[in-house]
Amino acid sequence: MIRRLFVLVLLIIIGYFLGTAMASIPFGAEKVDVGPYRSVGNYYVDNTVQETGGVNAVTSIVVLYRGFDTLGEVTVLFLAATGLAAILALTRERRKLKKEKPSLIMRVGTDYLFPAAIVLGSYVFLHGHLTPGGGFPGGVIIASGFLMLFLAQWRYKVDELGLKIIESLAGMTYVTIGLIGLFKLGTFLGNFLGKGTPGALLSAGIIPVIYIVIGIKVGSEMTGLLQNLRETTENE
Amino acid sequence: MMKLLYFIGCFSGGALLAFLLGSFSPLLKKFITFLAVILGAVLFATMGTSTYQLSLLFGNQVIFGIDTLTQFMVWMTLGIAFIVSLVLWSHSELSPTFFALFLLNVLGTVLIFMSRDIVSFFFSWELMSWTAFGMILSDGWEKKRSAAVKYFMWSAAGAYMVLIGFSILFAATSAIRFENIVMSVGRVSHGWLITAIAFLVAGFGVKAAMMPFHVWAPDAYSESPHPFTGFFSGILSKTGVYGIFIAFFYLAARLEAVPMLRVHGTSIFGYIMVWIGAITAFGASLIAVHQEYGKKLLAWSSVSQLGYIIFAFGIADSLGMTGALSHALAHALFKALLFTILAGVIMRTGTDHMASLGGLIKRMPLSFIFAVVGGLALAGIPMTIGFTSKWIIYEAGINGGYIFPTTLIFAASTAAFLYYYRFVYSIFLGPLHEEHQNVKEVPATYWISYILLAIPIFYFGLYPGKLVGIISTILQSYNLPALTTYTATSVTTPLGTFNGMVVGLGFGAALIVGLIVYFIGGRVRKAASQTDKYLAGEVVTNEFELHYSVDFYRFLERKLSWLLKISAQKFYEFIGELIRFVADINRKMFFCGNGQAYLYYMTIVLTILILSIWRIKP
Amino acid sequence: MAPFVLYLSLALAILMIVGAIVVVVTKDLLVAVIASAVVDLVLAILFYILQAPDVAITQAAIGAGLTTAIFVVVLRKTERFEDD
Amino acid sequence: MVSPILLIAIPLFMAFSVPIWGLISKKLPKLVPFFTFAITTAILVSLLPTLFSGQQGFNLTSVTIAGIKPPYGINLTFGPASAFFALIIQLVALAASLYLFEYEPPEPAEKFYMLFILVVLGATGMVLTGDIFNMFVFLEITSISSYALTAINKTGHSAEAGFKYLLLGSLGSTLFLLGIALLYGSLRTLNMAQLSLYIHQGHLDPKVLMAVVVLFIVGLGVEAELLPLNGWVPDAYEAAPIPVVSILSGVVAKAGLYALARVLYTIIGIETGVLNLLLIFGILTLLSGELSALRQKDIRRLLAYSSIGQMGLIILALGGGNSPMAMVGGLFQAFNHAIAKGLMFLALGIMAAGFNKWDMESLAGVGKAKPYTTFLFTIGLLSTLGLPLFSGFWSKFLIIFGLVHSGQVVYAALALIGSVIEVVYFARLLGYLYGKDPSEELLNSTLESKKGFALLGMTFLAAFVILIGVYPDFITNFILGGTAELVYKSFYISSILGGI
Amino acid sequence: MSEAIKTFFSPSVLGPEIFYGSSVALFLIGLYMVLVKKNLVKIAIGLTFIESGVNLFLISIGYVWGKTAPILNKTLMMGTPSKEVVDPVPQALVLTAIVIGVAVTAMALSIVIVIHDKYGTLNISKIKELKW
Repeated sequence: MIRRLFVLVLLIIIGYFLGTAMASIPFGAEKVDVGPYRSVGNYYVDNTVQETGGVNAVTSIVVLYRGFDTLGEVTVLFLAATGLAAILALTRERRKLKKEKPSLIMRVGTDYLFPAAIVLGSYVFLHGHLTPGGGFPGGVIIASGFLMLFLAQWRYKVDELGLKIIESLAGMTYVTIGLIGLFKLGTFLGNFLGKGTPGALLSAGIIPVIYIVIGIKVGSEMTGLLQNLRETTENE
Repeated sequence: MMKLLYFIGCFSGGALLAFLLGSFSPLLKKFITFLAVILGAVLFATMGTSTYQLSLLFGNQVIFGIDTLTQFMVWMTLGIAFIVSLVLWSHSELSPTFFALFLLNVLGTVLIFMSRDIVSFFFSWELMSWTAFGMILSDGWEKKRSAAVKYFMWSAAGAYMVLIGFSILFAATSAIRFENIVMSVGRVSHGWLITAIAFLVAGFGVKAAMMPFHVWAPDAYSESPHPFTGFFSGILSKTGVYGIFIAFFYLAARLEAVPMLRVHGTSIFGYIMVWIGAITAFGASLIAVHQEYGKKLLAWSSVSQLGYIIFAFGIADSLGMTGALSHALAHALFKALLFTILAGVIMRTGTDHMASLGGLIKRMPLSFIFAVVGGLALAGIPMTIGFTSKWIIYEAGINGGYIFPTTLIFAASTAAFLYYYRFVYSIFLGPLHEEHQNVKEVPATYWISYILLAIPIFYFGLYPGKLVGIISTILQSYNLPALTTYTATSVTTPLGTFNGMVVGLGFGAALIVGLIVYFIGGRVRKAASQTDKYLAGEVVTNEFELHYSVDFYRFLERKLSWLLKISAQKFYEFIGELIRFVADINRKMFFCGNGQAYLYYMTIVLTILILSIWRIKP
Repeated sequence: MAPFVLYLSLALAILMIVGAIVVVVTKDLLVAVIASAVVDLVLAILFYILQAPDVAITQAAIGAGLTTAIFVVVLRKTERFEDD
Repeated sequence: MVSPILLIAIPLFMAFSVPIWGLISKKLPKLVPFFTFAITTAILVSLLPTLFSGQQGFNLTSVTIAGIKPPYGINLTFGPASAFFALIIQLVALAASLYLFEYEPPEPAEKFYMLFILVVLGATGMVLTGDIFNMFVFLEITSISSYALTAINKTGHSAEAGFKYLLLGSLGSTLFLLGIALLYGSLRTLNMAQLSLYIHQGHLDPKVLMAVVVLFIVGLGVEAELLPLNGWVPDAYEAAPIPVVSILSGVVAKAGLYALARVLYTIIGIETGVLNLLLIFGILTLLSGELSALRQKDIRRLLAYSSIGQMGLIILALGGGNSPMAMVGGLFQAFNHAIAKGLMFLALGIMAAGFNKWDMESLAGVGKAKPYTTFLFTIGLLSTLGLPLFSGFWSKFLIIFGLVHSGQVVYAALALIGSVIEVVYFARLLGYLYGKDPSEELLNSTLESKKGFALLGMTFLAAFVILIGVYPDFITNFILGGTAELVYKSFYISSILGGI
Repeated sequence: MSEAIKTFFSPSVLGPEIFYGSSVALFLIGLYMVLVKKNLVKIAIGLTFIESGVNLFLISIGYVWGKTAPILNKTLMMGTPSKEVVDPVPQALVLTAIVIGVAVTAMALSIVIVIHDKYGTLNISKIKELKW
């Protein structure tokens, strides 16, 4: 009890501290430029169409202005999948598949929902530069389709080697796109494709390409991750 | 510049070669070591007095220089190193690492004497320290662990005190060269200057085995590889002496800029050193008297003799300085001789436990004779260098009016007689042990080295003026008071004149008369066998430990037991226990193993930081 | 932001906090996971209210969906109830 | 087209490509880390000359990504400090990757190699990036791969250690993110040069500034092994595979250290009094680490605690930044510590190879059973102790001199007390390694001659230790440049943003 | 009193209260769970809460009253879009942060599985074989 009280005291201090620090940033205020340089947000919004051809400012930022972060982000997700597979690798062998039939609803529903999930996911990452969404949610939606498959059919197993290779190739493609930018334009991840008409599907240069790559990569990674997790669970 | 590099290269290259090639052939490692020392000496002889600069750190010039003091110290070092390398010819069992480290150690020691700035000095100092540790380590370690760890810990502590002292001087003067520090030392605030010098003297005092920093010395000396011990105790301790000289008399100019309480014509600082020196000399020789092992005995004797030097440094007038420096040489010579003799005895008999030895005069007469020579020098008998230096030190004490410390020093000399007598008697005299019946005399390398060491011992004993002349040149070059009235055989001090030749020859004559009497009278005496003793009517057998050298001075021990109970060792053990306690608490608290506790610590630290910065907030 | 939306978001925020407290209080880890999914979903709606549709979609898909799935799978593997 | 970006792009490409190599041959993935790091080291070395042109004697290049100039785009800064830390990371990684040649990693091996490349990549990214959020992303790459690598042995211990690391690390990086959010909210920028400029010009509310300082120190302190945040260190070092441990101490900790230094020196600025915090953290970390090592029996844990102590010394030196000397010493020490500890851990791995006992008693006498490895270990040990002829001497010397020079005599003295403790336990360790006769089990363990490549890598590190120990000017120019880059903010700002 | 309530419910006060307040609250609840709960799964949930709190805060600082999402339609493209839409940068950052968060969670949970396998418990205070 004393411990909890102590924790509460600590939390109150930290909370008060964070509150005061946050309060100095006015909520909902106009984002004016602070110093001699333009605020990055304003700069991006004003220049995204001219510079990148993407109309979704967030996507332009994610893929181009801060594309390096996204490369890192992809790497983090890749790491999560790899690390999880590495950590759970040995424990998997001792487990046996459990033979239990999922409900009929599940199985039938999945038959219809799985293609829908794949299509939806692809749509989300293909239109990332136009509408909200993008490679990450798209990839996860595809993975969720596989999750449904896993739930509906206990025996279902995605070919692991295939997943691995897709994942690798997608990652390598991403880096290669960056390197092509480096060799063509002199900057890594440079937008070496045409900008196209803002708002069209085939526009915004490498953004859709990268989002496709990310979508495929995230989809395969998350599928692999879920599969790895699933296989460790089936002994109970 | 090039000569210095050759000199350094000679030793470090030799070390590398000895290390790499030594495992192929034992002859090679000995030969390389021997050659490197000789080559180094030749190179040093050609270097003369000059200054060398090396660009090492940030393109800054690191200065090495040679002046008269350097020459004095370096020749002493190289001389003893030569003796050791000579003796090492009979020691193939030592590992190549030992030979390599020995060369590096000699290099470090020489560079200490040559360095003229903080960086090179500290570099050489640490080099000398750790290579000595490495040598103890290279030679089988099972039972020497505590001694070696103790040595390493103390020498690190000493080196770090030196480092702090130097860095304060650097921070205060922004200079790393000694000459620049000396120039601007007047501008340093007195508090900082005293702090710096106190750190320096304490740090060097560790190496010079000054009480209360002496606890490592007896163990380390006695556990170091036997041929090396002479160098260890004779020369490495002198680096501490040299450091005190540099710090106190050169860098701080005897703290004369600082108005301090003056006692007996010296500063309070010097006065403290006088007392420390006297207590070290007396206390250590009392302990030496009770040692059972030869190396331990000589080790404590080293501590005691170094006390003389500190004592004389504290007096800091012309007599004191001369006495200190001449005793530095004297101690190096006779301690190297005694340790080498002991190394020979250990090589032949395998032990330095004095109760297991005895009667070796019959098997190793040469060793005995030189042990007597070394002992004469140790006890300060005329005709030897020990007399010269000790005499000057006594005179310094008397002349300065330090009644009590000088009394202690006199008493220490008496004790030196006692332990020296025990040393020679238990090892060489008395009945011969049966297992030592077939012991041979030491090999040629040994007795050659004995002779080489004995020559200067007698030379400077008979011609004290020569020694005083060298030292007074050194002292004058450092603008320190020096004895200027001397001829080759005599030295005139404020208290009078003594003529080394006359006193020495007179004593020599008396000695010869004594010997004649001994041989005439001794013929009647019949030697008893080892077990020719009776205990309550029972015949004593070999298994029975009733040797005359067991508890040789038990009566003394009984009388002085109250004094011997005062032990710095116990205090340090208490400190060590305390640190271990704190360490365990720290370990069990911060690394308790519970992940959540770590998160707690994180949150607490966050809170503490928050609370502490709220104060700063405007 | 219209006042209505503001009040709605207040309600949502309260719902979110309540959900979080449920997570703290409950001993049934499955309930906790579901409640945390609710929190994540509400968070996605708040993101949407704050004019961040991209983030809202991602939060819904990843935060509420994927994370919850992983949690549920882990619960099946380990144990469902918290022992004190 | 040699650009610093390749230091990140190539390892990333190689990490993704490991499974493809695995398809060709099962043996091939083993070589991938080495070739990756060989290439990146070559690139780094070929880039070094560009650092030392220009009027100040050193030079900072800003590399834009996607062609958008800073402050609007993410940029990499390739200055002396970044390059220096990148060099440390690459050297340790290269040696560790050579160790992998004869090392059987925990299954699945491919994943191990990927993670291994990625942790180095993340650390390199952290030291090269010029954008604070990008630093967060790379911090996460580094730390997540470290968690995975710590737990990869799949034993209970490794999982436990990994979880502790993960708890501290993820909470820490979230706090770091919160700090970034506060900075962004106030200044509307993420570029470090611009942040630095704005803070310097006083655009930031002091309240927020202080909050950011607190959050950054606590957030980055986890990787930099600051005192109460370093509970994971001994556990992770004990439970992780040996090459990973050398990476943890030589790469991850150094990247955390760099991040801390960069953030506090360049962004926050030392005029705000953060140096006092660093001094206090540094001395507490140092003393706690050294004290904990004092009675340690397990050599890995002993080295871990010693590592903590060394990191404390470096932090302490960074706290003495009023005097450039201490700062130089600190960076120098970072280099020496990375190299020496990397060397020691790798050597320890060979000493216990095929034997797998790590306490002093079991490894006693290894100096006779595996002389060359133990010799290399001793070199690292002596360098850590700061003894001459080894590189550690110069850095320790500079740190103490610098600390006293900047007026912190008490801290210097306390640091030296810590060093004396260090001497005690290392001397004891040496006593065990050389003093006793090796046990049967030790003599029958894997021979060191079967570890030729690993020994090659370690010899390479040891050569650095001795080379710099004998002739420190080999590297001091570099360190001076690095110190200048960290301390002189205006130089950093103007190099990235152009004239102010 | 009613005045106080009115101020409380006025948009300019309520906005930060809701969004900053709930982000701090999420952060603190998460921290509380991490510090007090013994169960590893609960601790992992706590970590996600902390992250969600920070994410919410990040999005909140990008919000501007009355502006729209940063997706530019034809009309917006013409003028100065920065006057019309909210700050997109925090959104991009949060996208990254969410993905990183799920990665950390996945990693944590995989370790939890191994721990449960080896130690048979999820109680963090029982998992301390490595210590001192």
